[in-house]
Amino acid sequence: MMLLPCPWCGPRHAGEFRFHGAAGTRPDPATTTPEQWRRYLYVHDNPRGWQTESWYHSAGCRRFLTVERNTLTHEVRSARDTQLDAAPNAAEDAR
Amino acid sequence: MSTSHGTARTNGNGHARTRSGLRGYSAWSLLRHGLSRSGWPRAWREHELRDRYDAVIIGGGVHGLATAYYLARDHGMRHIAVLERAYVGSGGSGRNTAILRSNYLTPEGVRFYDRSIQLYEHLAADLNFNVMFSQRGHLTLAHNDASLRTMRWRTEVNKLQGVDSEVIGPDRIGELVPYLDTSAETRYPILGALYHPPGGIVRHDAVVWGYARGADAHGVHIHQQTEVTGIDVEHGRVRGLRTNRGRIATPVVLNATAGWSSLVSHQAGVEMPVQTFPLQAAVTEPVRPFLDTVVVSGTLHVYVSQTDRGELVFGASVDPFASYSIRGSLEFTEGIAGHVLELMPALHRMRLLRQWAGLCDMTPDYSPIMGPTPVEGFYVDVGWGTYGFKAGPVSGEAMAACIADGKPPEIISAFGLDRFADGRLVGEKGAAAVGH
Amino acid sequence: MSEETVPLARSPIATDPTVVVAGWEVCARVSTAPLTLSDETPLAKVLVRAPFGGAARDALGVSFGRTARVGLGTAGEVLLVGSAPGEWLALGAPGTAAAIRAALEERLAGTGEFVSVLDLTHGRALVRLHGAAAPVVLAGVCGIDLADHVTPDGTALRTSVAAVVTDLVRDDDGGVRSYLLHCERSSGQYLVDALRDAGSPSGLEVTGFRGLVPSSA
Amino acid sequence: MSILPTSRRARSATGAGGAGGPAPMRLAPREGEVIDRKRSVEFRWNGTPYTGHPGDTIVSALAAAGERVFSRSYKYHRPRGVLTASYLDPGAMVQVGDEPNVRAAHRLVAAGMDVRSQNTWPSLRYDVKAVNGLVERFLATGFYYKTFIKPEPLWPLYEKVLRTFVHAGEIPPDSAPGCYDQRYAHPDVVVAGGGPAGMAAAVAAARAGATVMLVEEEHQLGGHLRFGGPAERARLRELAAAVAAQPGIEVLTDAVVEARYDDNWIPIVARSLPGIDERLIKARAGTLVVAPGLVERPYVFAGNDLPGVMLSTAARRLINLYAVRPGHRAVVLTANPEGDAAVADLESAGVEVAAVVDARRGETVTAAHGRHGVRAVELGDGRRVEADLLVTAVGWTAPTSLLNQSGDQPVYDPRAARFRPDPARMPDDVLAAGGIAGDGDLDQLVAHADAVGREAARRAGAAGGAGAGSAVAVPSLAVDEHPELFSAGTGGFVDLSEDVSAKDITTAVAEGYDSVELAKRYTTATMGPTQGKLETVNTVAILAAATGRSIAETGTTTWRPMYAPITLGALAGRPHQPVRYSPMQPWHERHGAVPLVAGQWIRPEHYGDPAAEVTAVRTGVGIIDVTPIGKLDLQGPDVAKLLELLYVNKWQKLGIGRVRYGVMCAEDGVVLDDGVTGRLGEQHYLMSTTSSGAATVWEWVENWLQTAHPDWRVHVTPVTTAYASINIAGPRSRDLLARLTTDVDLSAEAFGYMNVRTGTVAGIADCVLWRIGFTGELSYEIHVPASYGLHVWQRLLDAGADLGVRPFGVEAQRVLRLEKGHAIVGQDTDGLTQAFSAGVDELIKLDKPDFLGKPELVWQHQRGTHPRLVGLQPLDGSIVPPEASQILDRAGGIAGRVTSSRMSPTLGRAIGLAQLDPELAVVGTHVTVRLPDGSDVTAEVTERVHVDPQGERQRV
Ligand SMILES: Cc1cc2nc3c(=O)[nH]c(=O)nc-3n(C[C@H](O)[C@H](O)[C@H](O)COP(=O)(O)OP(=O)(O)OC[C@H]3O[C@@H](n4cnc5c(N)ncnc54)[C@H](O)[C@@H]3O)c2cc1C
Ligand SMILES: NC(=O)c1ccc[n+]([C@@H]2O[C@H](COP(=O)([O-])OP(=O)(O)OC[C@H]3O[C@@H](n4cnc5c(N)ncnc54)[C@H](O)[C@@H]3O)[C@@H](O)[C@H]2O)c1
Ligand SMILES: Cc1cc2nc3c(=O)[nH]c(=O)nc-3n(C[C@H](O)[C@H](O)[C@H](O)COP(=O)(O)O)c2cc1C
Ligand SMILES: [Zn+2]
Repeated sequence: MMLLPCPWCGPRHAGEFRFHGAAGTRPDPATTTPEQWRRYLYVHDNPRGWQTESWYHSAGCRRFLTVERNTLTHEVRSARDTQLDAAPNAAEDAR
Repeated sequence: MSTSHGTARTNGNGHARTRSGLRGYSAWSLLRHGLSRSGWPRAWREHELRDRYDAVIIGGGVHGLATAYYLARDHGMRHIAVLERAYVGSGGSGRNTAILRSNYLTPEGVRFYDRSIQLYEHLAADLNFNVMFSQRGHLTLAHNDASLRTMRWRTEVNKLQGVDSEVIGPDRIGELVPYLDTSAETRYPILGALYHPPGGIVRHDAVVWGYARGADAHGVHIHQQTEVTGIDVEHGRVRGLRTNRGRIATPVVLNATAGWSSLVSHQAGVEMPVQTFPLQAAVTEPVRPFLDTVVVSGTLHVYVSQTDRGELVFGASVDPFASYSIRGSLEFTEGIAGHVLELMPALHRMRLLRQWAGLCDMTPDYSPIMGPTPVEGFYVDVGWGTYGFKAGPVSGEAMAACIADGKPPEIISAFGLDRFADGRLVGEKGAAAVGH
Repeated sequence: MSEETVPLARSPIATDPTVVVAGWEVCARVSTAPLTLSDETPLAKVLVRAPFGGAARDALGVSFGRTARVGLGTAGEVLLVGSAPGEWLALGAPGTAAAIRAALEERLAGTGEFVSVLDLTHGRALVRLHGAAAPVVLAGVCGIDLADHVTPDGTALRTSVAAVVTDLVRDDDGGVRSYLLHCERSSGQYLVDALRDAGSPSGLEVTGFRGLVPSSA
Repeated sequence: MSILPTSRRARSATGAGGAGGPAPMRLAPREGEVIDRKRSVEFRWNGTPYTGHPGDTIVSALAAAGERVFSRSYKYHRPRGVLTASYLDPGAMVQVGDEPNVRAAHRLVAAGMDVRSQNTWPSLRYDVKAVNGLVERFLATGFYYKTFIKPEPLWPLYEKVLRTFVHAGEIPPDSAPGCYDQRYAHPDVVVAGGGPAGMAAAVAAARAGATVMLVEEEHQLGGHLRFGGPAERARLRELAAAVAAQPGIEVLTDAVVEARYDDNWIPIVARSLPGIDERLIKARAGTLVVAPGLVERPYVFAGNDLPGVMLSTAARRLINLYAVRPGHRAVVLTANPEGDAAVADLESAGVEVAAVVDARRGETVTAAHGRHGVRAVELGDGRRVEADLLVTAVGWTAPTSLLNQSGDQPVYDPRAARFRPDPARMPDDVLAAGGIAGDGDLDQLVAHADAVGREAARRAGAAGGAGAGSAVAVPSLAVDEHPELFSAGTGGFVDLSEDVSAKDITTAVAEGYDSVELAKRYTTATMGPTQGKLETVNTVAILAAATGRSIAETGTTTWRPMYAPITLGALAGRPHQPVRYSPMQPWHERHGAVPLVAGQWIRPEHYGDPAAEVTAVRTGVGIIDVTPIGKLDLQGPDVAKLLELLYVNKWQKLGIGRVRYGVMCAEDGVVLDDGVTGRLGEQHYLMSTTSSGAATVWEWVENWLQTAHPDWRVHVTPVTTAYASINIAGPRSRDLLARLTTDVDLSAEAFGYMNVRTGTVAGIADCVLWRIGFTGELSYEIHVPASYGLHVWQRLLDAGADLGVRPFGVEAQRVLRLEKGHAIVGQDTDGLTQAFSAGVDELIKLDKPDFLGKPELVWQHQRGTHPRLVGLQPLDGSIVPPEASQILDRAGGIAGRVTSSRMSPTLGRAIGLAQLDPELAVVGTHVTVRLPDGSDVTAEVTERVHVDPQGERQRV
């Protein structure tokens, strides 16, 4: 299995992670229509090539990572801590 | 059902008989060719790619070819092309572990797959091509009470649909498969199993070739090395498509491309709840036949059968992440070996010869997506995941009817694309989620 | 059934024969083999959670992936492990968990950050694999590169060891390779069995509780 | 004909088989031989004793004794002998004791080995199934597909007969267990192949500071140098000395680089190790150097599979490594210097070389004749030469497998007459060296390999290897001209493992199976144990000729792992299947608990009499070990917000000291998990989950916190096994607990139902006590610091002896909760059950602004068509319908199913829960339940709670 470059733990065997798929956006539950909601539930990009997706380093730092990965070659272009992206001032020592 | 071929007939249970149109492998021809060892006709011919067809089927797997066969044979459609980017059977149809069964969980599923098994039972005669369907029986082992409960559930639903299934205990299991460790002291003790006698294995390539040959005999053009690169849609209607070998005008397009199907639907602007995951398989060197039954363990994620050549064919569950790679992984072979030895410890000196992978189009409810789409003239027969080979015949029959009549026949009415937006999932995953 | 009057704390790892040390039933065996495995579960284990890299980290003086020995006043010296981003594990002498917890809470109070401190002494199993051949044993169960230039002394990391999620801490002792392995308590016996299995070709022997090696040693 | 080369003769000369007597084909000691003549080894071949020397392979020892047939072929049961004298040899698969398919030309003889030929009956020499040869034309390609079609009912019988033809060894059901090991490794450089190129590359890489693994499939390093002449042997000594002297190289012989996976993840199987059968090394290498040399290619002509037809490398191996004379009178077909060298070696071994057929001069061989072995060879010029040996040296195949697995696509080079790697398509972390990369003399190959080794070290960024330095200039290797010699056009076999003939390939093409992939599958060429290493190029060449395409256009099939077949034992290694135990496990074991495997946990199912355990709880007091219940410690100011999001019910107002039951749904409204959560302090909560859901819920919570609400301040820590959890249940539970608790007021007023306290139990401080009940009785779930779990458990049993306390297991608990109508997630619900079908309608608060899965539940509620979870009681209370029994509607369709079902010891009748269509889900309705034996039973729909519907027993 490929190596995933965890921004915290360094390159680790992909078996240490759990794949959570392409991240979708949650519609506002107050106003959503069934069509919108079920798109969110069931329809995800399925590209043959680069995809931005979510991985959980369950056997390591236990952080959710946002990973750009090529679904054909398994090359990884970037891997970032999802939360640090969302809240940039949470910490400065993410390597 | 419109029938322009004078020879097309269907017997009482809907099973189609051999057509005189199909060049036969009769005893006479066999003798003649056997002695001369030459002069077998081509199983299917090569044709020029026309710029117009009445229907174009994308994907030369069992689904695409079977649909073409029944469309031409039973519905008299004339100008049909099957476009295949590589060689026929290069997708899942050429790389699956060839297990056939109908012991599903939902009534819709059981009925559907049972029809397919019936068609398989007569497929060799129908196609005049021995697909070697070996109905050796199929065992799904239960290692905990939750999966035993699911086995009972499936059994009861099966029986109500007239499908032969029963739950058996460790003693019977041991008799059927003496190599299984049925003692209680193992890490994953075998508590029971769902035994399904009609299940078995088939020579998968032969099914593909038999349908290709049959379709050809009914005038279908099979174009290998022909990749669809775009689909032309105007005013919500299919007009034609583009390929690496030129454009084709057509009012009807069927997407039967399994692992690639969301890419193809995307070309027509149709979104589908499909994710592509690799599924791996492996084969050992041959040993003398000792395993007469297909053995599956959901808890241990492994299935095993022995072919008539003596190899063991292994499969597991899909890879843990989405991918279009069919390179395979070491973890798969390690896992398979560990789990097989857990079940059958005596096999530790058998050698794994080769591993491979194929792409699976997974849907949220582990049921297929079949029928029309919002784009008029654009049909799909996808979402076959890890289980679609067994559905080839019934899908071909049903999709042919769907295309000919413009609406899905009853047997696939539960599997429409619209069920997701409507929240009407067909819970084959219900079994998966409970039984792991 | 035994009438126990003094409550005994027990590690998840079965041992025989046993002695009682600081209220814990521990292994009485003493091995002088060059490669040993000892049950260190009695050590106090206190978990700190705080933002990744702010004032709390500065107050603790240990960043993710590293260890340090830190004096905590009356709680004594602890081995402080940067076990994950925003997570630290303090290991101290048996029976000192409450004191460690108090000392850490006090030390972190000034940071103004959202901090929590939790005593996990009874929630985790802890063993030490000690001896020059320790990396050979670990190479049988764990995919991490244990070469000096990759994981030098003082490295902390979390990974899968024999399929159990484990904190692996390199904590050499007098220049001899030594690793602490820390996992969920209920998997402790299994982890030890897997290590013993992997270590038997290298002559691994079980020895009794060693306790923390102080920084002066 | 002057020479009759049969084993009969050789053996009759020595009288008693091979044992003891002089070995008729063994040569005088030779320089470079790998056998130890001072010692001998006895083994059996088909029951007869034979003698060899340490260092001999099974084949070399048998060949020395004059044997030349080692197996019968796959379909036609033709006799087969030595072809390659290496691991690949398709004719040398034998059974050794329990072990099938042993490579007899690679496996060393060992004392006492019981070696047998495979699937031959009654004997190797007179195999009855060889009659197949007569009907060969009918077993040709495609045969099976065209026959046995009708009559349909006969196919299963045909199939049975076909299966008896399987050509292979056997696995006895009681096969003795093996000993397998695995280890991880992180070498900077892995070198696949220990020939001159591999050795030179390894030394250069290690000199540059890299840690190197040098892996060689044969039993010694050296590659082709081992069976070369004096110059090669001298070079071998030199290179071997350099390897030995160079620190940083781990040499593995009788070891195979099996594959290359993503990011240089490389499995290496190592054999011949002390104490274990095999070890799988899983290496994550910086750089992989592929140096497997070249494989000699067989020539296709009529009779090319007869024993006595062998490759030049095979003849040279037999002569130079094992001092075995491969025959008496030879014809040599040569197209290259290696073939010429074979002529010299044969002569030096006393073989009469009757003819040298030089392909470079346009000469050729058209056929070999004989029945059990070669007797005569037919040459292109029509001459017929009597000989028992035909040695061919027509050229090479590059074993590009590892490179192709790295992304390379081999390109056919007509000048070299072989497919060659395309360096442009190789990833940075893979390099090729030696014969696979090109030709050249030994000096050039070594110089090239030296540069490759240095570059490999650099790319691996090895310590002293100046990882940052500039790229090493790797000289390019010349490619010599090799003749495109594949087939004489007279027939013969293309794939000896699979018995695929040249004719089969052309038949496949004629029938339309004309691409390389279809021809492979139709004929099975390249699908046998050698996986195309010997046969691919010949197959492709014949295919190309038949289709009129070029070899380059035709291409090859896909090379896949494994490089050499690998045992399941080595792949499995030591099983790593974690198990988890509660602190009370030793007690359970001592007290006869029947184990229940529940995921990783091993739990007591019962202690002998589950019904009595139920009664004990209803009438007195029982205790159950519920440690596996998931527990999450939640701290922070925003915990309530989190709970509000996770659960379908409301949490903002939960006071300190209170617990509440909650249900969680996924975003599709399907029930995910359930459990109680208690508030221990202002910002401190303890959440419980189902045992099987603990890990999922933790990840679920982390996901929402980290990706959707990073601003919420909540710390989540799993504490499942920080506590030993014990449920004390029954009317006397308060009495029992009171005896061990000093600092908690247990009175109903002070500590009511659905409350939580912390306190001391049996002298243990910091216990968490919640008053809740899954059993419907007055009960306390106590969570004790786990190290004291056993202590508290024992104290409870001691202290409650006079109260009749008794332990109960999971089965009694299942019954108790069923009597109370509590659903179990995953049993009474399934993967599509939304919350309104789980019997928790009152809990679901659709007026909350948001919670996970809410929109789906709003819609589920609006539709109202969902199944309901109901109670069920068969009218005949003695019939317990098995769980999963189906409930039928009036038309005989499926209207639901029994999800839980037991005999209630409390009520003395059968009770159950069921998922049921809404029309029937009305209390008092009678429904039909179909039992597994096909009979029907009528049951009444009831409330879910069967015992104590008012809940009076637990509110005391
Ligand atoms: C390892 C493995 C084991 C399996 N085991 C079983 C089993 O035991 N039993 C079972 O029932 N099922 C099994 N399956 C699933 C089964 O193989 C598939 O569901 C089934 O073969 C799908 O058939 P298909 O005809 O729809 O698709 P495929 O056979 O995949 O055919 C699709 C074709 O479309 C072609 N294509 C794709 N894109 C284009 C394009 N743009 N233009 C032209 N052509 C295109 C592809 O080349 C391919 O040949 C298994 C699958 C795998 C991978
Ligand atoms: N191969 C021959 O028999 C032979 C004979 C004479 C000359 N030559 C010439 O010598 C040159 C070859 O030198 P070289 O060093 O490249 O090759 P080599 O054939 O001398 O050595 C390659 C070695 O790699 C081993 N090997 C192959 N795949 C392996 C794997 N996956 N794992 C472990 N070991 C593996 C083989 O057993 C072999 O010993 C070529 O130019 C060739 O023409 C070769
Ligand atoms: C049921 C089944 C049995 C197979 N048996 C063999 C076999 O005996 N030998 C072999 O080399 N490959 C065998 N294969 C694998 C094929 O060679 C091939 O790897 C697979 O069809 C995928 O194609 P690819 O490797 O060209 O991508 C088998 C495949 C299937 C589906
Ligand atoms: Zn990480």
